[in-house]
Amino acid sequence: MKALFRYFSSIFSAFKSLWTGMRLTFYYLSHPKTILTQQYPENRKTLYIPEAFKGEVVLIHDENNEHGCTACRMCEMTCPNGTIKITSITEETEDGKKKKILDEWIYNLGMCTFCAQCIEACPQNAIKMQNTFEHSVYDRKELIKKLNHPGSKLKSTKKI
Amino acid sequence: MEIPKQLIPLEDTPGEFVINVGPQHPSTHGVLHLRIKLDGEKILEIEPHLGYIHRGIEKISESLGYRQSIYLTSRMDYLSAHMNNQACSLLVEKGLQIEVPDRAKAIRILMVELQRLASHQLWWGSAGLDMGAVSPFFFAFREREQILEIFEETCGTRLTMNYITPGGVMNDLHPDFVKKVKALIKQFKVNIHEYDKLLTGNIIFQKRTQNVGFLPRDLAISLGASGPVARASGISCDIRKLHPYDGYEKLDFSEIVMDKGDSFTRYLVRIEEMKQSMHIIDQLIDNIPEGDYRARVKGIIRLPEGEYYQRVETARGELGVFVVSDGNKTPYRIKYRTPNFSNLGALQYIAKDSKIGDLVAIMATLDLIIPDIDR
Amino acid sequence: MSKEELKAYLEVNFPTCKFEDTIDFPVVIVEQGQLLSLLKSLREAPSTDFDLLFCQTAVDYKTRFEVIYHLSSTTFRHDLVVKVLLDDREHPELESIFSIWKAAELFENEIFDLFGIRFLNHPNLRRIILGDEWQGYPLRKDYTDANILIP
Amino acid sequence: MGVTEDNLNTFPGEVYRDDAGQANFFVTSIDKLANWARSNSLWPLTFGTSCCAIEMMSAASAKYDWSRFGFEVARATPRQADLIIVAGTICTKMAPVLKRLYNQMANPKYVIAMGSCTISGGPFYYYSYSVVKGVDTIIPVDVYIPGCPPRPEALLEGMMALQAKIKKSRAYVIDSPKTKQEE
Amino acid sequence: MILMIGFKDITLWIHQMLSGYLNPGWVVASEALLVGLAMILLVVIMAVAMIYMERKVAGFMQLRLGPMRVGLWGSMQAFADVLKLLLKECLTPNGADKLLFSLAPFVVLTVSFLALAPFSFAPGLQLWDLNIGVLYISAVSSIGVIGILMAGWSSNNKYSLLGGMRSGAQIVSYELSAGLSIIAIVIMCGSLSIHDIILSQSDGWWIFKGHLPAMFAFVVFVIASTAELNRAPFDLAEAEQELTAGFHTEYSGMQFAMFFLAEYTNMFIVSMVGTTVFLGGWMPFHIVGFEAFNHLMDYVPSFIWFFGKTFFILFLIMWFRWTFPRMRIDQLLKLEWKYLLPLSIINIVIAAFITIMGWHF
Repeated sequence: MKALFRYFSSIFSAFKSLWTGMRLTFYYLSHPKTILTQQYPENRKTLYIPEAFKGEVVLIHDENNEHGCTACRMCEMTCPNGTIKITSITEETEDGKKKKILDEWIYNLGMCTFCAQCIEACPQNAIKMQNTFEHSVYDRKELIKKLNHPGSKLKSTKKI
Repeated sequence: MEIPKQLIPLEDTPGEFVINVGPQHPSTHGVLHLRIKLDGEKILEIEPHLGYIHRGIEKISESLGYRQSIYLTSRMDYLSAHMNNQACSLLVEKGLQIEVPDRAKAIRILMVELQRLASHQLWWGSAGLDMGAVSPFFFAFREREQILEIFEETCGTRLTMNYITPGGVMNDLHPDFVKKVKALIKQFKVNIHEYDKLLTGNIIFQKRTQNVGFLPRDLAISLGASGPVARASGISCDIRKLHPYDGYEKLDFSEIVMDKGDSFTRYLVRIEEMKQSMHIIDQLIDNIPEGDYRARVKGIIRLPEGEYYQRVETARGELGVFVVSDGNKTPYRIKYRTPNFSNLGALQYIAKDSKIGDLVAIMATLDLIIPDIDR
Repeated sequence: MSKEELKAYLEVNFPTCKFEDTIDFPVVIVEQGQLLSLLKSLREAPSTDFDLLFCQTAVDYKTRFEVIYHLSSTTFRHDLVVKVLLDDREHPELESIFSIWKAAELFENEIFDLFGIRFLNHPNLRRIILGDEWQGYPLRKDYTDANILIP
Repeated sequence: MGVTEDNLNTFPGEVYRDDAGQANFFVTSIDKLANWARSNSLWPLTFGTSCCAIEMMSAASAKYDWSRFGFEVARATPRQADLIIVAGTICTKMAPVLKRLYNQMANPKYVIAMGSCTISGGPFYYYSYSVVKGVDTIIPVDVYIPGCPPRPEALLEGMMALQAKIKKSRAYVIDSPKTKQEE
Repeated sequence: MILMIGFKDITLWIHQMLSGYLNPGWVVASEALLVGLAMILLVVIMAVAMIYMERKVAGFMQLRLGPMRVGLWGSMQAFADVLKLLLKECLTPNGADKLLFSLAPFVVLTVSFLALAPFSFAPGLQLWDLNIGVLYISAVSSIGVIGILMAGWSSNNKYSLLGGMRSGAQIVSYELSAGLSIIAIVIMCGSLSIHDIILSQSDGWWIFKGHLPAMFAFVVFVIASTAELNRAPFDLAEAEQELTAGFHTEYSGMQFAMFFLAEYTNMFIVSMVGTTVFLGGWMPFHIVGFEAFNHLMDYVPSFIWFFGKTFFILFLIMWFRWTFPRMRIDQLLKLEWKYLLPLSIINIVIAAFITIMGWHF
């Protein structure tokens, strides 16, 4: 008789355990408030991307189109996977000293892994991480960007 | 591109039937390739083939500086990114005898325990998914997304954080870090009972995992298994207890050791570990010491000559970083002793003459991360 | 057993091996011939009982290879590092310790694949990671490959 | 590439040429209907090698929920999938497997390269001996999504860019039955 | 009452209109054609509705929204899927057995269409009133297994072979308890024909009238029919995690769409059988004592009753899928042979005893 009793009690406990699982999913079905989907394209305006999110490296330009990069190439050396290429031209300033001026700040977004070691290594704090994330492209060449705006020149350091 | 030899099926000896649980398979969570010899549904022999995600991180680290190769480690076991970075940072700090400020230590433990919670939640979701229940996957991601948002605000990225560096942490905590963590813990304490209702209590799940895939204690030791897999077979090998680091000795938390050793016990050990992690976070979240979050470290790190070994308890077991340094700025040789590599060895012994359904159940509770195996 | 007791025990049983000390573990350097007997006794002796091989790796010192075994004991909680030096660079050979610890199977497969050190009477020695068509052994210092780009 | 409707027009125009190589003259209404159907029911293949696969999973999870676009039917076999999201590093040993999967997929098939490892080899471009430097050396890629790993919203934005690309392209009309060279 | 327009006089009107123009042979042919088109239209509409319902129910159960962007609230999603599958390339693997490979989806689909014949959706709306209705349905729906085995064997893929074998074992064994649970009600009702079963429930549905054995038979029926459909928690044939996609691994495009459509049609058939046999077909819900309440119920047109109950059983089957993990093959067969079969046999004995003693209402 005990086997028969165990047979039916196992069936009963099986049903009870299945029912608790079903009750849980039915609770979530019947309470639409618990849905936590953020509809990405529609909520584009109210989307909260934290300020610290590392989306893209950007050369900071102030209002009169000046940046702080002195082409010292510290960031290029600390970058673990060589995504930054800096070319500079040497120029004669008025008192005869040779001075390096930034020509092109090439940044390959397709190779960058957003580890932010370049920002830590930059002595002039000329670059920062922006939290934009929409970079998908159809062509790989569009990912290689020139960060210094055309016609921008070095910030005159006397002010600081 | 010719097809690698392993993919061309061997001529099947009569009665035996070799299938490739191939590189692209939903239940291998990555690119593990198992060649399984079957007799009907029963598994006779399993032969793992690795290398489909072997990126040669150890060879790359030999030509990168210490600070640069640390961030590569979070690409190995991406579900314990903080612990990987912590292992290398501790090793560099032991080499250069740097004293880490208390605030940095507390932040590190908080981040590591949050990462362990997030990793166990994703494991629980994908274990349910492997057994065929689709809904647990979405319940698991509910809390995991909140943890990722907390990481995002402080460390800047969601998954492969480059946050713990030699000397402390990259930047200070976000102002409402404490508020969000408290809200998360309060909510997850309630929701963890849902985990029990959905899977632990479910009779089908219990039948699928109980008495399946026994890992006896001495086999687990001889295989070098570590983490929840070993603790489910009765070995107490929690590095946070054996060789405490970063202030773990001051915290009181219990090490979960059960000794039945089947898939269901491995499942229960991880559920209990989630509760322990929450217990640790509760103790620390209210009294994070003040002070600066990072000690001064030179730009170029040069470890004095010699061999260093640093062990850390990741979500999957004991990660050991073994560095041979000859004094200049790049390490001479780095060896990452990863937990999944040894836990994979256990798969061949556990899953012998079980069914294909059991193989999926065993792999779900072994919780293997394949880039951690191939490095 | 603490480091000193371990050193004393080993000096008594195995006089021919040298000792070193790193920050973490006591190190024992042993010849190739004596390796298997030393490890077997460390495993079986009740006073040492090293039942956990948690890491086995190799290092290429350009002139010689060095295979390093990290042992630990789950009962006494003490650790030990055993090193073997292999001078022959063309066909480095070593006995497999799969008979003592089952973990060695995957470790030795990986070392064979990345360093080229053959292990005798290994149950299933194969190039587990790189596959059989791969020429050369990547983790050797003298490994050159067109695929590797230097910035 | 922002998401608003207008700046999607920067897309360079027709993409697919049909089998015989001629470009059809204009997008007929049948093409519009076919492209509407194809772009709104892209079934991804469950193919994830490393960290980007975890971000793909969280894109499928409840918070970002790509089932709103109809992507959630993730087929495990290449036969029934029409989109392969290459998420994670592709090594030289994995390359022939990926090529074989791509060949086994039924036309019209699309590829999204997700993450720096697939676009250019990312952190493993230099010094690594076994990583394929960019997936487009193996299979033709439609949309590149940089990031390591890219956010779930970036993945959704990339998929919407793919949808826009499909809507603008010619319907892929199979007029001459191709010989099925099947691995 | 205008609501209760009998479908009988519509069909009669069509019959007279047709026989006005054509001679009798042509009339039967054109009526058959008309009926075939009506059935296909019904199945396609129901399949699209079920696909949408499944994805929305799955979404809401899993804290997410389900399809939203295609049409209003994602309503056009199923059309997009079906249209895309139509336009995809149909591949046949190299080593496949060409004939069987292309025949399998048609076998599976035609079988599920065959089983649609004897159902009565409303008082006059019945295609073909067989006197062995219920027996015909379970006989025809068991031929579907041959199509699945053909698909599994012919696609030259180890996974699909395993999937085919598993689903063969599963469907054959669950036919038993599904049939036995229907027999329990047929004993009480006395006739096999669908029309008589529904008429016998005019004073109360069998699930209430047959009290204990009928309720148990209903539970066994729902479990067995979920297993027959290869749906979770019994979806071992197409277990995604174990056998990638089971027997239809190698099918793509329209051939896969046929398997997809056949699965949903079978789901629809199984829930219609459940509705007709247990929940009283198109009979409104009557409580013996309350005449006013019964009168109120009659206002709801009968086919609304029928489709409402069918969608309730569909919801039950979907609810199982999104809650339970999958069973292993030996547990699945153990459940059938050791639990469901003995209990349904005992249930039949009790049902027979009750009908002899006349205790059912």
